[in-house]
Amino acid sequence: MKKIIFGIAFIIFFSFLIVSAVNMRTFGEPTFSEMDDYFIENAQGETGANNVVTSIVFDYRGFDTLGEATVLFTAVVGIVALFRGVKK
Amino acid sequence: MNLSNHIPILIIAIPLLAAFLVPLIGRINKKATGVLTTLALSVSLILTILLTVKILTVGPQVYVFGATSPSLTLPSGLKFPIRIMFEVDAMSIFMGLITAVVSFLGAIYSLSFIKKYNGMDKYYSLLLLLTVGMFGMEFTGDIFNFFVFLEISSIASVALISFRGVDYGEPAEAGFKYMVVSSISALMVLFAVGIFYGQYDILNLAAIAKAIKYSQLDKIALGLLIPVLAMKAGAVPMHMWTPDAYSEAPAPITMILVAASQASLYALFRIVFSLYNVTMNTLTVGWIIIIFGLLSMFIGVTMAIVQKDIKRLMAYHAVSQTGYMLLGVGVGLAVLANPIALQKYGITAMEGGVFHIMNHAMYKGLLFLTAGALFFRTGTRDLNKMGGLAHSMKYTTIFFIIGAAAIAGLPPFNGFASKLLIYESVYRFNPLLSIIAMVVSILTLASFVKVFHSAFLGPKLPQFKEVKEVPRSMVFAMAVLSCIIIFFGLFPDLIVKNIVHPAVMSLIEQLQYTGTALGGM
Amino acid sequence: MKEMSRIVKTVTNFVYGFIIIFGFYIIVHGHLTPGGGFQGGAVVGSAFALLLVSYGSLNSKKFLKKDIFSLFENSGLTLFIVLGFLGLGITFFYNFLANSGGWFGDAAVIGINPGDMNTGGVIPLMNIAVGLEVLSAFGVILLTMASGAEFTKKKENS
Amino acid sequence: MIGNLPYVAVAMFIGLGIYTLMFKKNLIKIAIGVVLIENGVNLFLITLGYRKGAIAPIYTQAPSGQAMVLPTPQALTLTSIVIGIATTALILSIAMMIYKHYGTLDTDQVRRLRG
Amino acid sequence: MLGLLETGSGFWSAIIWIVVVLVIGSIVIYIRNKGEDSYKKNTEQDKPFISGNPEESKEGSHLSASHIYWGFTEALKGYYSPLIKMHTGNINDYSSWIIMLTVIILIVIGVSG
Repeated sequence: MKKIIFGIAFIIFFSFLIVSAVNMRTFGEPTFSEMDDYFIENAQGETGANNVVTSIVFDYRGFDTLGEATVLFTAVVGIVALFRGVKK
Repeated sequence: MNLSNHIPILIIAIPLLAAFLVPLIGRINKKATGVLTTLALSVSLILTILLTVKILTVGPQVYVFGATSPSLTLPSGLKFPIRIMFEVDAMSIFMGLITAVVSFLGAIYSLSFIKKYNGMDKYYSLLLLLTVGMFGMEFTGDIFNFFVFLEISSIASVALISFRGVDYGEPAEAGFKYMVVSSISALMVLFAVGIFYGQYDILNLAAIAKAIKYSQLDKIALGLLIPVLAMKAGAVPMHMWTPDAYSEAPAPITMILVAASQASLYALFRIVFSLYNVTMNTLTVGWIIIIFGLLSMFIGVTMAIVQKDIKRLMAYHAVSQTGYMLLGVGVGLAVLANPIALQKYGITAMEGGVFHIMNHAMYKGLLFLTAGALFFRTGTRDLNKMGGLAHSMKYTTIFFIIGAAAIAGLPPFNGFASKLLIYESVYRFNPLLSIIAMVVSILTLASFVKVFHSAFLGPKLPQFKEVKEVPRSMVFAMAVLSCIIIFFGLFPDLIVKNIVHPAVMSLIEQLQYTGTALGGM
Repeated sequence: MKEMSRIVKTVTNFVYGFIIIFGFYIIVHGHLTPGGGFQGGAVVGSAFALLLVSYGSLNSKKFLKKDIFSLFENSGLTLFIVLGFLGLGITFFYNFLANSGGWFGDAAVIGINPGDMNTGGVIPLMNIAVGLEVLSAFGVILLTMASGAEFTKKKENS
Repeated sequence: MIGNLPYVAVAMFIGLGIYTLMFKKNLIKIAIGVVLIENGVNLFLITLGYRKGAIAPIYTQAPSGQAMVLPTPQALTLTSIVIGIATTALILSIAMMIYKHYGTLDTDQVRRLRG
Repeated sequence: MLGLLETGSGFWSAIIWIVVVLVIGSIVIYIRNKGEDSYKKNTEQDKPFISGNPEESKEGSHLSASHIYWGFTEALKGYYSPLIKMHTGNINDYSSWIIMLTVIILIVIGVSG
C-alpha cells in the first residue's frame, strides 16, 4: 500500500523532471550569456591566465574553491575520526 | 588597510584557519586544540557583535571577494555582479549572532565533555568547520556559494553525529540517514541553481531576484527548494532524521545542530522573501509554510510525550518548536501582498517567529546541555533508569527548570514573550491556528513535567550514589545560556525593537536587499 | 586487501612514476592548459590507488604513510588560505600578483598565444596548494578506508 | 524536443537515482543512488554551458576565430564533482561502520532508531 | 517603559508580572502561615495516608518514565498507533517522504499559479 503511494509520487516527480527538461531553453543556444562573455573577454587581461576556467575557479569564484577544498578536508577529517580506533 | 571593512570575511576566515591548524597543533599538544578552538570562536563572537552594531547603525554590508574594493559590487559598465559576494543584512547577522553564541558555548562545554573520547583534535576541527558552514550559509549572497556552505555544514555535522560510531552502531546509523537526506537536499538545491543559471545566466541572489519572472521553470525551482530546505529545518513529515541525529550526536554538537537546522530555515525564508517575494503567489506559499508549521507543532509534541530517551524527547520538541517559527513567518508571508493586514498583524507575527528562532536556540541548547550533563554523569539517556538526580546535581536541576519553563512558554522566561507575539497576531489571521499553538504549548509543559519527574525527582537511587555535579566549564556554558534566557524574558522589548524588528524588515523589503547588492538601480 | 600477482606489480612499478609525473604536470600547467590543482591531484591520487590495489593494504603501508599525507594536506590547505589572506590589503582572495611584474606576474598576451608559464598571479600558486591538498586527501581517504575494510572484515569473522 | 535530448538524459539520471533511493534496500545501492543524482545534476550544469560549434575556453594555441563555450558551468561542475567525491567517501565509510556493528546492509534491519 | 513589549493588541511586561506574583504570593504565604488550628506536629497527621495500606519503600515508590501518561496514550491509541508505525526508521521511507512532499508542493504551486 505504502509502496504504491510512493510509486505514484515517484512517477509524478519523474514527469515533472521530464516537463522541466522539455521546457528548458534549446540545447546549445544560451539565451543570455553576458556574464560568461565578460569572463571570456576579460579573464586574460585581469588575471593573466590563458585558461579561462582556471581563472574563474581561482580568481572570480576563488571563495567557492576554498569552500570546496574545505569540503574535501572535512570529509577526510570525518573519515579519519570515524576509523580513529582502528589500528592497522 | 581598514580592517573594519573586512569583518564579514574575518568572522569566517579565522575559524577556518583555526580548523586547518588544529590537526597540525594536535600533533604537538592535544590539550592546546581545545584552547585554540575556543580562542578562534571567541574572536569570531566578538567580531560578530561588532558587525551587528555596525549593521544596525550603518545598514547592510557587502563584501566582494577578489575585487579591488570590498564594496565594489559592479565593475564599470556592468549590470550584474561577476564575483562572489557576501551580503550581510539585519536578518543574516541575527542568525550569525545565534551561530556565534551557540558555537562558542559548545566549544567551552566540550572542553570537559569530550575528554573521555580520543580523537579530540578531529572533533574540534569538525566543530570549527560546522561553525564555518553555518556562518557561510547565513552571510552569503551567492546561490552557488550557498550550496557549497550547505555541503560543508552537512558533511561536518554528519562526521560529528557519527563521531562515536567506532564503539556503537547507532551513531553510524544516524549519520548515514542524515547524510543521505542532506545529500538529496543539497543536490536539489544545486539543481535549482542550475535552473536559475540556465535562465538568467547569473548566480547572485540579488541579481536573480531582480531578473526573476516566475516562469514555469522558476515554479519548479521553488517547488524543489521549499521542501528540501524545510526538511533540513526538520519540518513534519520529513522530520524523521531529526530525533535520530539529535539523540546520537554528542550533547554540545546537538546544541550546534539545532542552530544549523535554523540556518536552513533562514535560507528558506531568504529564498521565499528575498528571491521570489511578491512575484509568486504569496498566499499559497504562505499557507504551505503554515501547514508545515501546524503539522510540525502537533505531531512533534505528541510524539515527544511517548518517548523514553531524554535526548530523543527533546529532539521531537525541537521539531515542534520549529513549527512555531514556520507558523509565525508563514502568516507574515501569507499577507505579504496585502499591506494593510501586513501592518496590522503580519509584521508582529513575523517578529514572533523570528524572535522564537533565537529563543529556541538558547533554551533548546540549554536543555540539550543538561541532557548531556546527565549522560556525562550517569552514562545513560534512558529516562526509565534515571531518578533522584536533583539530590546530587543541584546546578543542573536549576538550569533544567529554567530551560523547561522557557520552552513551555511560562512567564517570565523568553519562550513566553515570543509565543505571546505569535498567539496574538495569528489569532487575528485565523483563530484556529492560534488555539492549536496554545494546546501544543500545554502538551510541551506536560512532557517536560514527565522528564523532570522521572529524572530529577524521587529518592536517591543506589546506582547513582557516586554521581556529583558536572565540571566547571560545563556549568559555565549552561549558566551563560540561563542568564541569556532570563534577560530575554525580562526585557523582550529591547531585543524585539533593536534586533528582531530590523531583521523582519530586511526580509520584507526586497528592494533594500537587491539595492544593497546592485547599487540601488 | 591481498597483494596481486607479480605481473600486476611489475606493470605498476613501471607505470606509477609516469602517472605521478603526469599529475604534477597537470597541476603546474593549470593556468595554461586544461586541468588544474584538482584534476592533477586526482591523477596523482589514482597512482596511489594503483599502488594500494597491486601491493595490498598491508604492504603498501611501508611506502605510503598516512601521517605524512595528512601533514601535507594540512599544509596545502593552510598555504591556500594564507594566499587568500595575503590579498586582504585589498580584499580577501584578491589576485595581488597578477600583472605586477614579479612572480607569475607577466601580463598575458591578449588573444590566442602559445602560453607563458610566468603568468597568472596567484593562480599557479593556488593550483599547487590545492594539488597538494587533493593528492594527500586522496591518499588519506584510500589508506583509511583500506585499513577500515580490514577492520570491519575481521569483526565479521569473529 | 529532440534538441533537448541532453536535458531528458539529465532527467533520466536524476529519476533513476531517486528510484534507487526510494526502493532499493541495500545501503551501498543507496550510496550509488546519491552518486547517480549527483552525476545527473553535474551533467545538467555542463549541458547548460554548451554553445553549438564552440571550443573550450582556453587561449593556449586555440584555433582562431571560433566562439568559446560558457566557462562558468565548468567551474561549478568542477566544484560539485569534488564535493561529490567527499560525500561519497563519507557515505561509504559510514556504511562500512554500519556493517561492522550490525552485520548487515539491509535497510529493513538497520533501524534500531525508530519510533 | 523598559520591559514593555507591544504585541499589536496589548502589551506584556515581565516586570509587572513579577510584581503581581510577589504581591499575590506574599498574601498566600500570609494566609498559609496563619495555619490550621487542629494540626499538631509529630502525630498521626504527619504520616501519608494510602487508603489504609502500608507505605512502600522510598526506592520502590519512584514512578518510572514509561508509566507516566499511560492513560493518555491508552486513550489516544487510535491516534498513536498509526503515528508510531509511520516512524519506521527506514532510510527508504525518509527519502520517499521528501519526494512525496516535493510532488505535493509542485502540484499545489502549479495549480494555484
